[in-house]
Amino acid sequence: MELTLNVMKRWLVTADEKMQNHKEYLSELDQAIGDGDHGHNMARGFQAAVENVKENTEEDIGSLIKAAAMTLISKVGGASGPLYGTAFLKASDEWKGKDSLSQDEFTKGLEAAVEGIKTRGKAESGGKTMLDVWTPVLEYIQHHDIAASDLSAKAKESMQQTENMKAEKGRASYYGEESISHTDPGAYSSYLLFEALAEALDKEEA
Amino acid sequence: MELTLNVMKRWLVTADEKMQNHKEYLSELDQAIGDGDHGHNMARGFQAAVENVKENTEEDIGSLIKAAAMTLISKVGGASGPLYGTAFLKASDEWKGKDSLSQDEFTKGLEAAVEGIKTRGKAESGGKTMLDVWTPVLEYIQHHDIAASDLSAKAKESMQQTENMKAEKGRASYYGEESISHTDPGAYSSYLLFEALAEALDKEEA
Amino acid sequence: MKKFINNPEDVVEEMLEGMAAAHSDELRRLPGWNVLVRKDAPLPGKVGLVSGGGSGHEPAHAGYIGENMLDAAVAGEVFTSPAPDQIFEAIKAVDSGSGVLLIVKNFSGDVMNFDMAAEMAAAEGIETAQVVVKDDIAVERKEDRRGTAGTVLVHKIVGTALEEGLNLQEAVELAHHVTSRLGSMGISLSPSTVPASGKPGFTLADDEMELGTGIHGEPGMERKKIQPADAVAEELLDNVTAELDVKNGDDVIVLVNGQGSTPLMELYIVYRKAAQLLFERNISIHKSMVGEYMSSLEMAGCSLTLLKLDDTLKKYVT
Amino acid sequence: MKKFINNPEDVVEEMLEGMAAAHSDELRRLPGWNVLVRKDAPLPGKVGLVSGGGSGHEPAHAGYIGENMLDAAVAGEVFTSPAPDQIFEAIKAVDSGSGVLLIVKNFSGDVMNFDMAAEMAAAEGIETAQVVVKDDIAVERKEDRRGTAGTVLVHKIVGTALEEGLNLQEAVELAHHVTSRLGSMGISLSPSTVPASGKPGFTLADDEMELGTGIHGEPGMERKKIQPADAVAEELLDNVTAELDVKNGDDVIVLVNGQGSTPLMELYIVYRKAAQLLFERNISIHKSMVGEYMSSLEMAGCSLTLLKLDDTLKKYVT
Ligand SMILES: Nc1ncnc2c1ncn2[C@@H]1O[C@H](COP(=O)(O)OP(=O)(O)O)[C@@H](O)[C@H]1O
Ligand SMILES: Nc1ncnc2c1ncn2[C@@H]1O[C@H](COP(=O)(O)OP(=O)(O)O)[C@@H](O)[C@H]1O
Ligand SMILES: [Mg+2]
Ligand SMILES: [Mg+2]
Ligand SMILES: [Mg+2]
Ligand SMILES: [Mg+2]
Repeated sequence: MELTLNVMKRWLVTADEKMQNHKEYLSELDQAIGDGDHGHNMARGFQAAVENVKENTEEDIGSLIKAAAMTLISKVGGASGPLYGTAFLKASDEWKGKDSLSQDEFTKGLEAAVEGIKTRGKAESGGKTMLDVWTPVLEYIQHHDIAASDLSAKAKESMQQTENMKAEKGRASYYGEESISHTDPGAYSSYLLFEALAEALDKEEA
Repeated sequence: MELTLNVMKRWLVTADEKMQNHKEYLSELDQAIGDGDHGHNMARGFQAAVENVKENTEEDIGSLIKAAAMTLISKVGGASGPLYGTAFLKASDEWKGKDSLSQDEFTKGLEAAVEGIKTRGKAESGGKTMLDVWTPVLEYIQHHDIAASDLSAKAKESMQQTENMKAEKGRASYYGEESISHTDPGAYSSYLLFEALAEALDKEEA
Repeated sequence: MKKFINNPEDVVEEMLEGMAAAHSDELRRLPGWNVLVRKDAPLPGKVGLVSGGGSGHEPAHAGYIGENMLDAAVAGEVFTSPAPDQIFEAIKAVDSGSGVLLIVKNFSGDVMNFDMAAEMAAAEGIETAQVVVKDDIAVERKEDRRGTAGTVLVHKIVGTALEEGLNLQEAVELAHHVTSRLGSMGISLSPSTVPASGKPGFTLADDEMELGTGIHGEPGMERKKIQPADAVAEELLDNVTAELDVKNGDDVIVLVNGQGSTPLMELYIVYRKAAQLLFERNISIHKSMVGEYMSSLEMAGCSLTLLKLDDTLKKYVT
Repeated sequence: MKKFINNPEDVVEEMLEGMAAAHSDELRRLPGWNVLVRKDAPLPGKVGLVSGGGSGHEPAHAGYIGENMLDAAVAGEVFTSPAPDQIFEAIKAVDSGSGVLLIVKNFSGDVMNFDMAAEMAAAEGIETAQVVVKDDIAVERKEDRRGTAGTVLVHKIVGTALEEGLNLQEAVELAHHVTSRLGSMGISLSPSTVPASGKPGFTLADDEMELGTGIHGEPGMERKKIQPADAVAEELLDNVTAELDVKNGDDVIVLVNGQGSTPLMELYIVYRKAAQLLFERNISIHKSMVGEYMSSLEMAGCSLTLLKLDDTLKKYVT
């Protein structure tokens, strides 16, 4: 299957809807093992990114995602801003000039994104962060047909597994053992992001 | 009857006991229409004054009361410190060199005390202050045999009447109409002072 | 009551010890007295400047000791005015023979205690004069108005002028001139707790604010539903400008004072609106002060003070 | 939540407008950016000094703009680190061609955002260096330690040194030298409420305190029954001196910082005990700072910071 410019736009728009709808919940998760701003950060950032998309006349996916990246970088703030921003920015580099992506091309972008998060955050998966959703989702996509797959179930399951992890990075790490039995907020917002992708693809199919 | 140096000493000691016992209550009264420190101010001041009396070897009433006045002035603070202090100081002037007082002599001291409070506080009776106990008590003593009289009933009744007055002076005046239906804390401590005098006289009789 | 204290009865003593230790390069404590004195006082030929009052308003008053400000500050118990003998010691410590000016906030207790101290000084041949600050316009009758954050401006302006050699009479006149052009109004959101009592000084509902409170939480003019910062700023400003008759073309000092637990962020938000309104009304801001200048323990709230300048006053604004 | 604000989303914008208006003689705002800049920046030949972070810590960081301190401060949302483009604007505004030093408090968000800003600057040929302050010794692993009130001492010392003409590399070395001798520990009694969330950041029982909290109320080492001020001071001091190996004969700067709603009175009471203990241990206090230097909105609590001086550092302590 091909991921068109339209699918990518719908991805962002759907992600924004989800961030707005889960704003309070994400901040609540962050309140427990962080500082309670994650939902506000994500909602602020995606709203701005989507406003940008709507005005955007760029006709290639690279430019679209780069514009989103720059907006996320400048509007999210906190730890998640540079991380999501870097992820989108690295992916956009791979998608430069394309108006549609094969699964392979899409995966390349995702690989760059995960690499970007790891470098920016000086983190590995297993540390109870958004990486614990991005890494398994990437692996899944590397081995499954994205259109036919159950992407959002995979993302959800990975997100849920962060509950049992001990935080190693970011604010949650100050909670040490106490961070266990809480879901990581960044993992939750990443789950929402991939759920949005699955829905954007679904719509395309229909 | 004669008021001996001993009666005067017992007066101070009894007054101190009452201030300590009513410390919280006086501060509560002051909390309602003032700043909640009257009990603490009075308790601190009378305790110091009585410590002083115990060490005091002075053999005349004037010196005894002057020493008490100076201690009250320096230990009570707030509005009541200068007022009680001035009252005792003015009275001590009248009682200079005496080791016992006739009712007439005692009354002269009380007159000077009331005059002192009025001048220091730039106040008249009727303004819901300690003067509304001192003034009626003075008048009562001017016309009754202090030994046979019911001094403490008179003081109590005057204190109770401050409940219906509107405060004109001191912190309570900021409460305006709202000060009505609260007893004035300074009136209450003055009532305790005169009750202590009555008890000190009673003991002497017995 | 959650406080970093030891015994409630020792808070003033221990605070003064802390202040004297922390600022030993600028001030010294009079041994045995609750009085902090500028290190180099008395200054030959200079009129001494003394203020004070109950504790709990820090940095007032000891924080204002120094060049161009106070020569001594007297600390009473928390929210209780200091006794005359304490004030008298301060007077003696700063008198160079040129007399001493006492700046007093208008509370019965303060006025009476400073009066008595002045009498004690007179008995020892020290000339003093007293200026009573009544800047709290929330109280209707002028003679009953409380002294609040505006007092700090009296310290600063008179302190600066004294450094330039004014004599006592001139200083009194200048101080009266300042106070006649000075007005403040406060607004509170939650009370403070005096350590000795352990109970909050007043109560306000979760959605209520009180307009016109004094610096010990004395009652104001009105309780009402909490308003946005802009409305609060406008109400305070309108009241103070009306009272001082500040108008088009005037020059003012603006002081937005924090009462204790209100974050600086909020004070700047209040200041912002006040400054915008002054700008619109063509009143120019000569100097701005935003911060905790005269606090009330951990009370939440703020106050707005204006000083209407003229050429005389501008000379002494640093 | 009782606050003097308008819309919770506008607090930072409105605060910055207020600050810029109140202090227009000392700083200016970069139009459209949440950046305040020293009025006369960039100073020819001088390395620029930039700091910043989430808002809610006022007077940090804009309050430290000025001679011998910062050239610019970047303000993020409340308790949220600022974005790289904001920081990049600050860098551009203060760079005189001699490069820019970034002082960053060690929080993942701050470090990453400043990193990205540095990359943006590098892409435009502006040399920058970053020093991360990790003074909060309550966190065990050194690399995870948070930046807290001690950051202010880095601003002051490096700022003073830069005024004397250090180059970027020398400034980095000095800053590392400062941070290697700096330690802080906080203790909190009650939480603050971020306007956007409207809920307190944590909860503590009426008789509990938390030792080792961060400046956003991050968890500390231990919750325990509230202790007298003297015990609190001793515990903070013992922890910090042990960590820094401060001993007999050493010279230190002591900073007792208020977290927001703790009255100055209490800070001096804590300071007093710390100073007494230092004196007993023959550690001399070179300079004392007591006040709200790095607040956490209206959190109640305080922190104690020590900087262990040597001859290099003493040169720059003013
Ligand atoms: N170093 C890191 N590497 C990867 N992810 C991180 C890192 N630090 C934080 N995160 C993610 O960011 C999330 C928190 O984001 P947010 O609350 O917006 O920022 P902040 O922690 O600055 O308040 C965490 O839940 C975690 O998933
Ligand atoms: N001007 C005055 N004249 C007479 N009595 C006064 C005056 N001002 C205050 N008082 C008395 O002092 C009492 C309050 O004393 P206190 O609470 O100790 O001082 P403060 O008001 O300074 O806190 C009042 O209840 C009143 O009786
Ligand atoms: Mg967060
Ligand atoms: Mg009282
Ligand atoms: Mg009082
Ligand atoms: Mg945050």
